[in-house]
Amino acid sequence: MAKFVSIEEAVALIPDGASIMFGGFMGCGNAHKFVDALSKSGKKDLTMICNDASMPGGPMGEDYYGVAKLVHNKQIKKLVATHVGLNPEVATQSMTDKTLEVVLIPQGSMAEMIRAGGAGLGGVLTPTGVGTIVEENPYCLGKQTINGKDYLLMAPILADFAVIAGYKIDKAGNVWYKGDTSNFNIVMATAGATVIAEAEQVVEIGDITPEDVRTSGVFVDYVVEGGLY
Amino acid sequence: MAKFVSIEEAVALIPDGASIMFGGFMGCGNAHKFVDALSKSGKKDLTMICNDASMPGGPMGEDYYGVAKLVHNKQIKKLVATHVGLNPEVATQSMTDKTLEVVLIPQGSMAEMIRAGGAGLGGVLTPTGVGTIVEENPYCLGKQTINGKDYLLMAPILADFAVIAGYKIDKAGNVWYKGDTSNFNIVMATAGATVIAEAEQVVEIGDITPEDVRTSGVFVDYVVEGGLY
Amino acid sequence: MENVKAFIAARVAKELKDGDVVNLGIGLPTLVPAYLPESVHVTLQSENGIIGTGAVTDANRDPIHVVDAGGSASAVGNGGSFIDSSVSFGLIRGGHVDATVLGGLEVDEEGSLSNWIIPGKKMPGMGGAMDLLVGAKNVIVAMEHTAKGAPKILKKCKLPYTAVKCITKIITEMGVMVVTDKGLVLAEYNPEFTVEQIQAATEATLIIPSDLKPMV
Amino acid sequence: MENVKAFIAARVAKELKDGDVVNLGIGLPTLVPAYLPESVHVTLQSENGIIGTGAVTDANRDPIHVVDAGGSASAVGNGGSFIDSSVSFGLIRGGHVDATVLGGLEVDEEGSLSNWIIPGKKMPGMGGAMDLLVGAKNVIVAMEHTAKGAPKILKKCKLPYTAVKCITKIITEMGVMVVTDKGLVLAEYNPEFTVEQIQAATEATLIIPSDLKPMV
Repeated sequence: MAKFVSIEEAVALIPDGASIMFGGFMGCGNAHKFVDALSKSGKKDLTMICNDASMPGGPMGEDYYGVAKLVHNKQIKKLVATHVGLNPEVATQSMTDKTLEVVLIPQGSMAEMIRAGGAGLGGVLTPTGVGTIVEENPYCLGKQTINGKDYLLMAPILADFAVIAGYKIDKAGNVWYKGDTSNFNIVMATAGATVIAEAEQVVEIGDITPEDVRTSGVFVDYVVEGGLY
Repeated sequence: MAKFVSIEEAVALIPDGASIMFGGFMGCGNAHKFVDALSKSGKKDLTMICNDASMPGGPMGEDYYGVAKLVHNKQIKKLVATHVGLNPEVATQSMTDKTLEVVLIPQGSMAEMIRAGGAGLGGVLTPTGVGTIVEENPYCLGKQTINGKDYLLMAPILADFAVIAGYKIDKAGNVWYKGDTSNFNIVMATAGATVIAEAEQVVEIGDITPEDVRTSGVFVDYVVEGGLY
Repeated sequence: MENVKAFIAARVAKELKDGDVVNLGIGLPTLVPAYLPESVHVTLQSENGIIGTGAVTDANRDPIHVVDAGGSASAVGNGGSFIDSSVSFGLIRGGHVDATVLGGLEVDEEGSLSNWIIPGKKMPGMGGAMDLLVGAKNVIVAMEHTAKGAPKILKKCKLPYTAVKCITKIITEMGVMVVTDKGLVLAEYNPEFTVEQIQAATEATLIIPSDLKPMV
Repeated sequence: MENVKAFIAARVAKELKDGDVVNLGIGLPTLVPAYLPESVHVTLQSENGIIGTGAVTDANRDPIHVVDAGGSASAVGNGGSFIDSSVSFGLIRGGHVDATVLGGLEVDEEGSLSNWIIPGKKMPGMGGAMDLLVGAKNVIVAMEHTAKGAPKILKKCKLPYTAVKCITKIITEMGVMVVTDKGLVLAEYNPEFTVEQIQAATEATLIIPSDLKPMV
C-alpha cells in the first residue's frame, strides 16, 4: 500500500551508493521536486538508470533541468542511459575527468529490459544491436539464432529504487500520466525494489477512472506531492 | 489508417483456414457481434488463439457465449488456449471425436508470447512451466539457464487476424476498453497481420483523451460497430 | 469437524498481512477473506485484469465487462484498477503478488504441486495457475488433507506438475506444513488429531519439530 | 544547387504513402512533411511516446508534459495518442512503422549505417536509432552525398555501426540509391550531375541499371 510522505522523508530513504531508476525523457517526466531535493541532499555514488541525463537549460529557463542536476552535482558514479548527447557534463565527467562510468543501451532494449526485470522474465531477445558494439555491452548476455534470425539476449534491469512522476496520483497510489511523461515511468514503476512516485496533484480515489489508471497503486510504495510544475 | 466497414465486410476478409486471435476471457471482451456473424458464415478450418473457448450459457442466457459459438459450429480446427474447462464441447471434439487439436499454454506465457510477436522480440524467457509438461509444448523452443535460474524459451505468437473488442472506438481507430475487457485485446491488437476491432460505440475524435487511449489507431486496420451488448 | 473448509479458510486467513496483494484460486480459497480481522486489509487481484476486486452490487453489476478469473460477474473495489493480461501476469511473475492461495490435487515433500490435469480424463488447462505458483512470494495450498481417505500429500506427485518446488505452506484440517530444504515440517497440528494420525494420512514423511504447536 | 536539404527532403516525401506511420530523425528529415502532397496524410510517430504528433500552438504548448524525441516542446495532433516507451518501441520493433527517415555519417553498399558514435570524440548514444533501423519496414537515409567532398557512401562503414543491412534507400542531392543483394543500384540520378560525377563522389561501386531515370 502506498504511503504518503514528505519529499524529505522520501529522499532520506536513499542511501549513498544506491541504484535508482528515474522515469523521464529529456527531463519530461522526471520527478522534478524529488530530484531537486536529492540534488541538495549530498547523497553520492549513485547509479542512475535513466533514458538520458537531461540537459542544462530547461524549458522554463532552469539552469539544470531534472536529473541534469544530479550529474552537475557529481552525485552519479554510474549512468545507464540511451542518449547523453544533450548534457555536455556527461562527456566531461566520463571522457575527460573519468569520474563517471557510462553504459549506453538502445532505447527500445532498455525499456524492454526494465519491463522484463519487473515482470520476472529471464531476459530480452531483441534484434536491435545485432552486429554492433552493443554485443560487447555488459548487459548483453550473448547472441542467439531463433528461426534463422539473430537476436541479442539482453539482461533484465532492476534497481534499489524507482522514482517515477505522475500528474495525478490518487490516495490509493494509482497514477495517471499527462502527455508523454509516461515514457519510462510505467516500466520503471514495476522494477524498483522500492518505488517512490511524485504527484503533481494528489487526488481522491475515484478521480482517476479504474480503466484509466496507468500504474496501479500496488506497484507504488511511497507517494510525495510535488505540486504543479 | 483504420477503415470503417460493416460486420459482413469484415467477416468476408477471413479465408477458410485462417489463424485468428480473439481477445477476451470467458467471453468477456470477445467481439460478440463479429463472432456471431463469423459463426453463421460457414468459414471453417480456423486456428483460434484465445485464452479460452468461453462457455455455453452466457450471462444474459445466451446458449453459447462469444467464441463458444465457433467451437459449437465446428469451425475450429486448432485451438491455442490457456483453459478450456468451462466449455465441455472442447473435450468432446478433442478427446472423443479427435476433430479439434488443442494446445494449452500458461496464461501469463501466452499473453507475453503474443506481446513478443507484436513487438518483434525473438521469444519469451519465462520461469513459468519449468519442470512441467509445458517443456514438451510445440511453442517451447528449449530451456535456458540465466544467472543460475532456469527459464523456458517460448516462441512469439502472431496470427493472420486479430479480432479485438473495444467499448469506445474513435474515428481514428483509437480504442478504450471498459472494465476488464482489455485482457488479451491489448496485446493481440499488436500481433495480427490484419486487425479487426469491434466497437460497442463509435465516437468522435477527442471523446477519448489521448492519454487514455489503450490501443492506438495505428494498430487497427478495420473497425466495425457492434452496438452496446 | 463440522465445516472443514471454513476451518481451513480461517487458518489461511492468519497468513495474510495488512497491505498484502493476494490472488485466490477458485473454491475453498475464496472463503478466506471472510475470516480476515478488521485490521487486515488485503488487495485482491484477479489475474484476468482486476487489481482490488470488490463486492458486486446491483449498481455495479456488469457481467459483460467485468468478470473474475472464474468468468463470473465481478467488480472493482474502491481504489482498484483494471489492467490487461500482460500487465497482470507481469505483476504476478515479477513477484508483486504477496500471496496466492489455491487448492491442490496432489502436493509433495519437495513443495511441488499438481492440480491442472488428469491425463486422458480431464484436460481443462492450467490457466494462470503455473504463473501464480512461480511468481507469488508465498504459495499457500489450502485443501483437505486426504481425498476419500487417500493421502494427497505425497513423497512425489504422480500427476503432471503444475509447478515444481514452489509451495511455501500447506494448510489442511489436520495441520500446517511448511516446505523446507529438508522436507515437510509439521509446524502446527490440529489437536483433534494425534501426530500419528496426521502422519498416517500423509504419504510424505513429516518432520516433527520440538516446538510443534497446536493450530492457531 | 540552392537548397540541397530542401531538394533531398522533397524527393524523400515522394517515398511516403497515404496512411503511413512515419518516424523522422532530427535535422533534414523533419523538413519532409512540408513536401507531402495534400492527398498524402501520414501519421508521425515520436519514439518517446507520441503517435500522431501535431503542430505546437499557443493553446496546446506544454513543454513540461509533451516533448518530441529531441526534447523540444511538441503536441499530439487530432486523432493521436500518447504511449509509453515499451509500447512505442514495440510499435517500432514489431514492424508497425512504415518508414523511418534519418541522416547518416556513413552508409555502405551492404545497407549498413553508422551515425551514432565517433569513438574517443563523440559518444552521444544511440537513443532509439538502432531500434528504428531494425524495426521500420522502410529505412530511408536522407543526407548530403558527401561530407566536405569526402564520400559518405562507402564500400564498408568505418565508424561503429548503428545497424547492419537495414537500409532500403539512400536519397541524396545526387540521386536515389536502392540497396539490393547485389549492391547499390542507382535508380535515379539528378541530371545536374553526370553518372560519372556521382560515381566519383561515391566510394561504393554503383550498379547502373538500363532503366536509370532522372530524379522525380
